[in-house]
This record gives sequence, structure tokens and C-alpha cells, in this order.
Amino acid sequence: MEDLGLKIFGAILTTIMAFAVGMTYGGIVRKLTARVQNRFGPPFYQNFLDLVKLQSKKTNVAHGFMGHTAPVWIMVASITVLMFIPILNGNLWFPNLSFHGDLIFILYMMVFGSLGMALGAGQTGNPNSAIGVTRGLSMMVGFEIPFVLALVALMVQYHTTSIQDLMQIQHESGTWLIFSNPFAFLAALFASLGMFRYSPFDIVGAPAELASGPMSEFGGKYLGTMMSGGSIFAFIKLTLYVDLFLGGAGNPDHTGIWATLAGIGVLLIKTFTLYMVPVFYGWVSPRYRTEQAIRYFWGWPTALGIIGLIWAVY
Amino acid sequence: MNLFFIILLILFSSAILAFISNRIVRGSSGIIAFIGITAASILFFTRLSIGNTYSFTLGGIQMQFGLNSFTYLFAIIVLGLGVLASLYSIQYMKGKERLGYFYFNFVLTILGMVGIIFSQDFITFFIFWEIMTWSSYLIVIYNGYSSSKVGIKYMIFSALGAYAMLTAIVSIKGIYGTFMIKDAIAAGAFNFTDHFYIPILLLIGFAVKAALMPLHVWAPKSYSMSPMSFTAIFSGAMSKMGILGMGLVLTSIYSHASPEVSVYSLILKQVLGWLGGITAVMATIYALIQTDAKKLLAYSSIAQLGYIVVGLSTGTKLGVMAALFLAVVHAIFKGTLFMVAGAVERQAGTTDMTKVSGLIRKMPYTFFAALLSIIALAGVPPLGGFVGKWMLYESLITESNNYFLVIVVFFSSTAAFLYSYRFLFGLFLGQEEKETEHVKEAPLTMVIPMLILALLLIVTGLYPGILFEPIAHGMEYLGYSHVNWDMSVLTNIWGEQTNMSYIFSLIGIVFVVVFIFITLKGYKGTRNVGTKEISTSGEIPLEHENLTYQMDFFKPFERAAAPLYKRSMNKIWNDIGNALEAVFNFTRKIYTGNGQTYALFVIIFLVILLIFKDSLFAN
Amino acid sequence: MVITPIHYIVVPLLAAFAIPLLVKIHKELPRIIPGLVMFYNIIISIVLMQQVNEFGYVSEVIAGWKAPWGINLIITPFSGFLVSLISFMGFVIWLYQYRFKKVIDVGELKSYGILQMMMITGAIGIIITGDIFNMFVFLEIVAITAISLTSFYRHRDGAEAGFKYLLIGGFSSTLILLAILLLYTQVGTLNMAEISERMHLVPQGMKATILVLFIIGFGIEAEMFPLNGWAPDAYSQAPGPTSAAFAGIVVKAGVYGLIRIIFTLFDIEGAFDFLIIAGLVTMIIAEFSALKQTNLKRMLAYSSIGQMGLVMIAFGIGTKAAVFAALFLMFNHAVIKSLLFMSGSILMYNSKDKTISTLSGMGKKLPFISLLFSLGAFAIVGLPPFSGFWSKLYVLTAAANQEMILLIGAILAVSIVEIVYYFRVVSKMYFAEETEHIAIFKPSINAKIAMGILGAIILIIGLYPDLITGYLHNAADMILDKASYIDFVLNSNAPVQ
Amino acid sequence: MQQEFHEIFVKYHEIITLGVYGTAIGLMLIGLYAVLMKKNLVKIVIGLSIMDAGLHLLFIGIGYVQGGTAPIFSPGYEDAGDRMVDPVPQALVLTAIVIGFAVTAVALSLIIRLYKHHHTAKIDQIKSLKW
Repeated sequence: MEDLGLKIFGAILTTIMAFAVGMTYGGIVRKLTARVQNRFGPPFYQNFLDLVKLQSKKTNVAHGFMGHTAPVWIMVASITVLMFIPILNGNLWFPNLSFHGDLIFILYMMVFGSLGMALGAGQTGNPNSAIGVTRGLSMMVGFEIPFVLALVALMVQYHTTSIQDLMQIQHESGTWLIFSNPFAFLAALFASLGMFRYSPFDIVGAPAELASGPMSEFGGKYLGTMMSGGSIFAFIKLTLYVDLFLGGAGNPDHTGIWATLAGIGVLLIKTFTLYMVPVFYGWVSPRYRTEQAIRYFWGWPTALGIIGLIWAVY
Repeated sequence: MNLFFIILLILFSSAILAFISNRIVRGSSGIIAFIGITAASILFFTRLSIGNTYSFTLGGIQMQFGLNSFTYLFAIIVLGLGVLASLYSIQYMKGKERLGYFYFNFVLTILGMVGIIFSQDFITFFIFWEIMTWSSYLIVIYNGYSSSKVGIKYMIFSALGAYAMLTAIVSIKGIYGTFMIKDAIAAGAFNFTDHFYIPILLLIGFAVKAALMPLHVWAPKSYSMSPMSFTAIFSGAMSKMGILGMGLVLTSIYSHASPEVSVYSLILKQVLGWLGGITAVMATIYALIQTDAKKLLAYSSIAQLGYIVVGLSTGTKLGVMAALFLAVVHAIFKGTLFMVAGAVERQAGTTDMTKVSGLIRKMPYTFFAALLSIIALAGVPPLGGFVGKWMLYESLITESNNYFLVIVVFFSSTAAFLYSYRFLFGLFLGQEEKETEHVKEAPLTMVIPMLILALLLIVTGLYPGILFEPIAHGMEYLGYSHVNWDMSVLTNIWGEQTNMSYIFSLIGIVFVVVFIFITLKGYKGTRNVGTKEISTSGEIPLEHENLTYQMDFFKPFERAAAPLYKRSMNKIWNDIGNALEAVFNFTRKIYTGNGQTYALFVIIFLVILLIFKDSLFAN
Repeated sequence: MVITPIHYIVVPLLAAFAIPLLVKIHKELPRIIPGLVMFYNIIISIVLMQQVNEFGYVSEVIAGWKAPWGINLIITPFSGFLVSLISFMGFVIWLYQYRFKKVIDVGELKSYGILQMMMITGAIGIIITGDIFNMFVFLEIVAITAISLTSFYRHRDGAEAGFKYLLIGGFSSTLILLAILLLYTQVGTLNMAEISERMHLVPQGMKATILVLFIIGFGIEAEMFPLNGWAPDAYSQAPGPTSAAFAGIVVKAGVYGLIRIIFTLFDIEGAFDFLIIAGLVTMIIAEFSALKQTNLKRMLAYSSIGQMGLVMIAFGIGTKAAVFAALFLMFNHAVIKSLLFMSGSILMYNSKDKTISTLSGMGKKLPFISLLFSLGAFAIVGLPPFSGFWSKLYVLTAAANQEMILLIGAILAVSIVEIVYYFRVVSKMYFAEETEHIAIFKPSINAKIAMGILGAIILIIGLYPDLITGYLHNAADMILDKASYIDFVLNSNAPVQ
Repeated sequence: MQQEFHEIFVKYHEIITLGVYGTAIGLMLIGLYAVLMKKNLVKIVIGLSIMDAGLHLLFIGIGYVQGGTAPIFSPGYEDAGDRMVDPVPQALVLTAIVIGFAVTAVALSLIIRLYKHHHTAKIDQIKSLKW
């Protein structure tokens, strides 16, 4: 029973950490972007302020049941996936609830939130929301292909569908998967451009074009909760990439408090580095149209993915 | 009298009664059909047990009825869905014309399927197969002549399949001297060494019903043109008869193929798998450009059947299990979805998604059923659909090493999100139409079957084991040994597991917690508004305006995937059909109408025969 | 009075000659007499079939001259089956045509009755006679009456169809006569049993020549391609009951002739293969042609030809199972195609220009007729659980036993074509928008009964084929057992009446 | 006288037989030509009749036994069986002639009707029933 209590405590801690990290990263990116564009920009903790403001709004506008539950779906997806992703390799404090973090389950669970949000956005009746959703879904068909190719390549190469095992393999062999299957990594990296929806793939929210896309009609507690969920999600994606390709963080042999903190530090460095890729790419690229985005993903990234898969098989 | 006959007789007599009774009391047919099917089901599930057989002779042919654990699985689908769909049908069909005709064929179709399930020999199998086919054909054309071309197409392809099957059946008789399915398998009819055409022809026959590419072109319209209460069975149960046959044949091939011909069975695996995969992809991308919800679902059915075929084609334990699991789950959610479409059609008058929107407030229960089914369809955890998808992927990756096929299937199932969303959004979300103001929730007898099915999806997600049990027995009947299963833990052969009840409780807890949080927080300050109250550039749309985004929903995707839309199988078949008709038209020109020409034919024929008489009529 | 085979021929023949006399007594008599005659024929059939079951064969020697010198009538399980079928179909057709046209002038009625009686006489004669020249005479009787009946309606197309039939029929008679002549010069007898016995004496080349002549002669009546140019025209122009009679009676006699020649008279293996090929070509061309027809009866005619092709194929396979299947097919074809022609004729009378496209909405106006037509259509394409399925199944099984996989494929491919055009009609009838309203000619109750009987047979045989398979097995045995036939006819000690 | 005639007959028997056969076959071919090539309905029917006539002649020719007598058994001619003409073909021909007559009659009546409706007797113009 003690074990369970520890796990629950760990789970809550993980969630909070993921939330904090995600929000902070978002703030930092806002700041950096502003600097690049020669603006002063908000402070890095601006996202927290926004959240506080949203959550403390007195009046909230609800657009019916699906609109009401949309944030719930997002939170469910975020937290559930978070629970299944190993944050630190073999560390008790960040429980691996995952019975090995099954990749296929995670792939599908990640859609859960988007689906809920899409339905909620649909119910609001705002055409911009629906357009945003269709764009998002269409683009998803684009970037999932290289992403899945990369994942299948990993699964095939190492005969496992578990993230934990993949991390363990990297830990034991000392070689990150980025080196043992670079093509798969590249494919996944390209896919991540779409996943983070920074320019040129910011066609879903498409500021100034679709208002804010699916989010258009949400405000107050709803938008606040959605933002929290989204931040957790950003952290999840980054951690997933790090776990899969960059060797993960943490050391199963040392689980002391200092080792854990060091692990978190490593994780933060790795994730932040990774995060900068789409952000940098976004700084220099104008927005694609949806079909261009899809075509983009079906081009080189998919080819790389196929090469990666062939690489893995032979 | 034997129980098999009694069940068939109950169904048959209720078909006849339904036909007659409508002339006496209008609208009573539906109730009679429902009672008949229910009675048959009760009898089936209470009195009949696996292993019962009954032999008899008809027309000089030894025949046998029986029930084995493999067919029992399909009996669950057919009878379960049959009872619910007929209950649903009572209200759905109310007030329509020719109800006697409809229910007669409705019950006959079920009779046909039950007969197929009972058959232990090919002849009864074929007889019931054909009964099922023509009775369903009669329902397909029920809606009128506009759809009769559709009916013809359905019938042509069904006949193509059925006759391919018949050829194989009589060949088995000719070569192995038996019509019994078990004996034929034991005699090696499917062992692929010689007479390899037998299993191929059988597979073609089943592939038609399973709407496998390139034999699927009948399906989209046939599914969408029939009354929805029937399509629930049509797509949910009848397509599974094809799966039943394919399962039987494929597993026999895989388990009986001798080593020296294993390369052929490998080719077969690949061909079937890829056909299934391509079916899934093509049907999906066609589904997402539809504007009629019924057609969307029809294409989606084809795509789902493609997954099932992929699963069957692997021939591995997990793959076949995934296929059979998906078959059951598909029956459940596609049955529900067609019922949903039917409910919308009945209440709102149309299922054209460009004309209907915002029904969620009007038909909340229907929406709920649709939502659960769509989640299952998309394969999103934690419902039953995910379990099937998980097993399918795992089997492809871990067991049959068919990696690129995984990608194809995955592409299809990702694109499936698009039409899933389209369906829910198009019918239930968006702004409310003025024309649909009067719409009310569907009657109770329609809602109940939908909700029962939707709840079944939750159960199959939480405890997939209740389906694994009959599936495992069925697979053991087919020749797989030691089929392991757990109540709610999925395991692949690398030993990795996914615990469904665990996932389920996690999602449940988080959902409830966050839901309570979001509901209670600032509960008083929450203002519920209608769909017209939106912030479009600071203006509120007028009452009569509808801003819902419905036209060209996935146009960008369509443009991106344009090459895939270029060649439609339908067009190819139409071209073939037209070419054949031209040939036929040319052929009949032989009958010139001139008597003298005919006389000339006679003489020419005479001369030819006389010239070749020695070679033709040698002793 | 003792019932003997001669009654089969004498009674209808007498009736034919009596009709012009009896019409003087009462003008309704020509309507009734054929029915009585056919009913009597059914009674004969029942009695004789019982005897056949008991003794195996029943024969009658005419005028006391024993075979091979005299003409003998012989009823075997095979010919007995066919004459029973013809008698039965004759009766049903009579039931159907009774009051087919309410107002009809006596002259027409009279001649129709005469011709019909003659036709049945001829058809039965072909089947039960044991003498080849006698067979020829009966064949000519059938041909001439059939031609007259084809052009019975005095519109222009009837005469055209009749003339074509006559032209080709003329060839048929000439060739058969020539064949008989050649055969006679070789074996010096006309009795079929004796011919068969002496056949081995005939030189090979001559034998083949004679066979070719016979095949073409009877092939014309049996609608073999390319000798069947007359058939679609004749079927489509003849009055409704006559079309049914063509399918149920005339063609059966033609096929019987062909089969008798090939199975009993000759022992040439190649003829069987030839039958398969000819049957296949016949079937394919006919079904292809049927697809694009606009006239319902013409479509049915082509379909009928196609069915006969299938019968030929089945006989051509030549094994016992195949012959059994062929007989079953003949039975089904008689019943089903007659039903189709009967109901189709009524449908046609109610359409403006006799095309399929004007049939829309018939399902509502004439529900019973449409239902029966659909039943027939379902049965003829071989859908279970109707009788047509079994015959098709047996044919295919027989073919499969010989491993003729391509043949099976061809038969079934053609069946798909068949399905297309039949189902096109059915869906048109029930599901098309009603075209403009025209006055409906309702069939009389007796016509409905007649069609109902046929429909019931289709269903009952379909559900329980064992009712007739026994007879068919006996008949099939007989066809193949040439020796015992010869033995019986020539050295018979069995009861000769 | 009779003896002389008989001798001459025997002498030319083969020629005559050949002549009979030749005539018969020639007639049949002429008839066939008329049926296949002539466009006029009446000519076609005439062709049919000629063809039949040729066939009948062939029958008689084949049935003839050289120097045969009438096929009647009567007192004093008990041995006639050996040298009488085969009666069967003659009987057949009689029947066939009757049949041919009937066919011709029907044909002519049909031609009359055809002419009435089509106002032509050309067979290639009477094909409203085709395909």
C-alpha cells in the first residue's frame, strides 16, 4: 500500500513538474521569438500569469456539453500519457506506471486529447474552430507517417515496443538511437515540426487567419485548463523524443536524490535543445498552406522514414 | 424435430408471417420479425450447445448442420445484432411502404446467416449463402429504381463471388469426393499443393462479401442505399460472413500447407495482406470526402473490413485473434453508427452533412452512442476498437514482420480520424439549423439498441477477455493450439503487455476528477449559450445564418492526396462492364434477322462438320 | 379399357380431328376438349409410369407387326418421364390459355385447338416411337404445327417469324430425311433398336456423315447454335401459351431426338465432346444476346436457348450423374421457362410497346403475376432454394467429377450474365416509377391457378428435390443402358400389349 | 422383246443409276442455290420444293433393285423376296411428299401474309425481327 501511495505522490509530482516545465518552455520561446523579431517580449513566466488570469475569470461561456468537456479530454490525454512515459530511467520518484510504456498505446492515446478538443471546438459553432480542426487533422495524417515509420523502425530494430526497454538498451550500449538509426531520428524530427505546430506548420491556430483556430471560442477556466493540458503535452512530446532517441535521462543504477536531480537537469537540457529545433525552423519559415504541409511530410520525411525502416530491418 | 430445423423454421415462418401480416394489420410486420428473431436467438443461446450436429440427406447429397466454436462466435454477432436491429427497425421503418416485403427479406437474410453458421457442409453453406444474398439484394433495391443500378451491381459481384465459390465447391466434390467442410480440409483440399485454385476461388467468393479491393465497388452504395436498420446488419453482420469463410480457408491453408509449397502461402499472405491494406487506405480516403453520412459510413465499413483481412492474412495467433476481435467490435460500432445515421435520417429527414448540423442538443443519447462508437472506430483508447488495433499492429510488427504493411494500415487509421470527426461534426456539432428546430430525440426503441451496443463497446474495452474466450475457442477449433488470453491484459509475443483495466481506471479517474473540477469551478459564473452566440469578428450571426463549416471539409487533404483519387476502381469496373456490354451487343448481331442468313449458317455449319467429321466423330 | 401407349397419340389426334366437328355442337367445346385430352394423357402417364416402375419398359406393337418389322411404341423410364412431363405441361398450358382471350372468334379458337392437339401428338410421338422414320414424321407434324402457331396472330411479325422457322425447319426435315435414307442403305432397317445393334457394321466415314446430318437436323429443333436463328423470333411472336409450349414441349422433343440419336443409335465418343462444345457456344452466344434485349419475350427466348445449351452440355458430359442432371435441367426448364413465358406474356399484354422499359410499376398493378415472374427469374438463374439451383448444382458436380474446371467456369460466368438481365427486369417491375397508366388486362383465375401450380412446383422441388430425383435416376440409367433397350425391343418376352 | 429390253437395261444400268443419282443431287444443289441466293420468297420456297424433289428421287434410286418386281407377295411369286424392289423407301417417299406438300402450303400462305404486310417479297427486306 505504501508503494501505491508513493506512486500516487510521484504521479502528482510528475504532473506538476511537466506542467511547470511546459509552461516555462512556452514562455521562454515567446521571449526568444520576440527578441529575434526585435521586440522586447513578455517575461518568461508570462504564461503563468496568463493562466492565473484565465482561471480567475468570473464569467465563463460554455458552449454545450462537448465544449464543456473539451478541456477534460485534453487533461485526460496529457496526464494518462504522462503516466506511461518514463521520465527518468528507472527512477522511483517518477513512476513508470507504464508497464513498459507501450509505444502503440501512446501513439493512440495522444490522439485522445486532440479528438476531445476537436469535438469541443466543433460544438462552439465557430467556423474558424472547425476549419482549424480540419487543418489539424489533415496535417496529422501528414506527419504521423514519418513519425510512425521512425517508431516502427525502432521497434523492429530492437525487438521491443516498450519505451523503457529502448531506454535501457541505450543505457546499456551507451549509444543513443540517434546514432544507431539516424534516418529514423531525422524522420521523427521532421514529424516533430508538425507536432509542435510552430511556423511553417502553424496552420491550425493560424493567428490572424483563423482567429485562434479551435480555441477561438474558449475562454476563462476552459482556456486555462486547455493551456495547462497543452503545456503538459509539450513536455510529453519532448520527453518521448529524448527517451527514444537521445538516450533518455537518469541512471537506473543511481536513484538517490542527487542523481535524480542531475537526471532532471539532463532531461531539461536535452528537451530544451530538442525544442529549439522546431522553434528555430519556425523563425525562418513563413506559414504553409495545409496541402503544402501534408505534401511536405509525405516527401523527404517519409522517404527518410522508409530508409530508416529498411536500415532497421537489414 | 431437430433444434437446428426448429430455429430455421421459426425464422422462416416469421418471415412469411411478417409478409402476410402487414396486409392485415399495417405495421405489425416489424414486431413479428422482432419476436421471431428474438425467439430464435433465445432458443439458440439456451438450448443449442457447441458440438451438436445433425445429419440428413437432401437431393442425394449428405448434409449436416452443426455448431462449432468458430461459427459460434459469428452466431453471437448475427443474432445479437439481429435482435437489436430488428427492435430498432420497428420504429425506424414505421410508416414506410411495403413493410411486409422489407421484413420478409430482413428475416430471410438473418435466416441465411444463421444457416451459414449451422452449415457443416459446403452445399448447405452455399444454399444459405445465396438465400442471404438475394434477400439482401431485394432490400438493397427496396428504396426504388434510382438505386436499382446499385442493386444490379451488388448482385453481379455477389454472383461473381458465389459462383467462384461454387466452382471451388464442386471441384472439391469432384476431386475429394466430399461436400463436408471438415472432411475436405482433412483431405487436403486447401493444402495448396495441387488444385491450388480451390482455395483461391473460395477466397474470391468470400472477399466479395468482405468487400475486399478490387471487389468492393458494390459496397458503398449498397450499404448507403438500404434502409439503415438493415445496413446495420448488412455491414455489421453480413460482411462478417465473408470473414468467417476467409478465416476458415486461410487458417486451413496455413496450417495444412506442406513445407515445399510454403512459398505460395507466403505469397498468398502478402497478396491478401496488401489487398486488405490498400482496401483500408483507399476506402478511408474516399470516406473522408463524402458529404452523405451514410456513404461515409459505408466507405468506412470497407476500410475496417480491410483491417480485418490484414489481420486474417497474417495467420499468426495474435493476428487472427485481432481480426476476429475487430470483426466483433466492428459489428458493434458499425451497427451502432448506421443506427445513428438512421435515427438522424428519420428525425431530421436527411443525412446529408451539408444540410444537417448541431443535432447534439436535440438528440443527446444518439450523440452519446455515436461518440462512443466513433472512439472505438478510430481506435482511440480505452474502448474495444483500440484493443483490436493494438493486437493488429503488434501482430504485424512482432509476428509477421510485415513492416510496410503496418505503415499502410496506420496511414489508413490515422486518416480515419478525419472522417470520424467529419461524421460527428457534420451531424451533431456546429450551429443549429433553423430547419432542424423541430427535431426530437429518436423514439425509445431506437435509442435503446444503440445505447446497448455503445455500452458493449465500453465493456469490450474494459474486459476484452469476454470476447477473447469465444475467439480463443474458435481459434482452437481452427487448429491453433494454446491460444492464451487474459481478461483485460493484452500480450504480444515479445512479452510486452498492455493492461486495459488499468488504462481504463486511470482514464476514468482523471476524467472524473478534471470534469468535477471544471464543472464546479466558478459554477455560478458559467453562462450557457447557444451556438449562435459566437465571436465572429465581433458580430453575432443572425438567426437565419448558419456559419457551420460543412462544404469541402477536407479539401486541403483532397488536394494533397490528389493522385490517390485519380483512378477509381469503380470507373475501371464500369469500363469493363461497358466493354462487355459492347461485346454482347456485337455478338447478338449474329442474329441478323434475315432468314436466308440463318439458312446459310445451317449450310456452313453442315459443311464444316462434314469436313471435320472424321476428326470430330472418330470412334 | 386397358390403357396402352397408343392412347397417347391417338387421343389427341382424334381430338384434333374432332374439334372442327364438335364446334358445330357447341362453340365452347374447342376450349374444353384439349383440357380433357390432356387430363386423360396425365392419367395415362400415371398408369404407365406405374407399369414402367414395375416392369422397366412398356411397349406396344402397332398393327400386330412385331419389331423390327412393324412400328413399335416403347415407354422407358426416360421417354415415360418426358411424355409425362409433356402431358403435364400441356395440361397446365391449357389451364392457362382457357379464356386467355375472352372474346375470340370460333374459327380462331378451332384452329388453335387443332394445331395444339396436333403439336402435342407430334411431340409425344417423337418420344415414344421406336421407329426412326416414324420419328421423322412426328417431327414434321410438330414443325408444321409449330410454324402455324408461331404465325397464329395475323400481325406481320408473326408471319415473318413463321417463315424463318419454316425455312430452317425445311432444312431440318431434308437433312433428317437424307440421314434416314443413308442409314437405311447401310443397315437396312428403320427400327432404332435394330439400327443400334447393327451400327457397328457401318463404315466409319459413313457413320460420321449420317451423324452429322442427324445432329444438324435435330439440332435445329433443339436450338443448337448456329442453327437457332428461328428460335428467338418464333418464341417472341407466338401467342403466350404457345411460347410456353415451345419451351415446355417442342424443344423437349427436339432434344429428345438429338439424345436418342447420339446415345442410342450411335456409339461415337466424339459426339459427346461435340455436344459439350456446341452446347457451350449455344449457351454463351444466346445469353450474351439476351442481355441487351428490349423485348421481354425475346429475352426469354434467348434465355431459353441458353438453357438448352446447358442441357446439351450436361448430356455431352455423358456420365450418369451428368445425364441425370440434364434430365433435371429439362424438367426445370420446362416448368420454369413456361412459367416465365406465361407470366411474361401477361405482363407484355399490359405494356404499351412490349418492351422491358414499359414494365415499370407492374409490381403494383399485377402483384401476383409479378411475383410469379420474379420467382421464375430467381429459379432459372439457379438461386437456392428454388428448383433451378439443384439442376445447376448437379450439372456442375457432374462436370467437376470429370475435372472440367474451365467448363464450370464458363457455365457460371454465363450465369452471371443471366442474373444481370433477369434481375434488371425484376427490379424494373417492382422499383421503377410507374409509367403512364394504361388499361390493365387482368389474367383470369384459371391462368393464375396454372401459374400458381408451376410456382408451387418450383418451390416444392427446390425445398425437397428428392420428390423427382428417383424417377430421374431411373431415366438416366435407361439412357445409358443401350443393351437392355435393344434386348427388350427385339427379344422381348415382357408384357407386350 | 422384253428380254431385249432387259439386256439393254442391264447394259446401261450403271449409267442410268449414275444419271438418277446425278439428277437427284443436281436437283438438290439447284434447290439449295435457290434457297440461299434468291431473294424472292416464292423462289425460295420453290427451291425448298426442288430440294425435296431431289431427295425423293434419291430415295427411289437407292431403293431400286435391278430387274426387281413390285414388292407384293402373291401366289406364284413366293420367291419374290429376292428380287423385288425394296418397298420401304417408296413408302417413305410417299410420306415425305405429303409432308413436303404441307410445308409448301404453309409456306405459301405465310408468303401471302408477308406480302400483305410488307408489300414486298424480298427476304432481305423482311427483317423487323432481329438481334
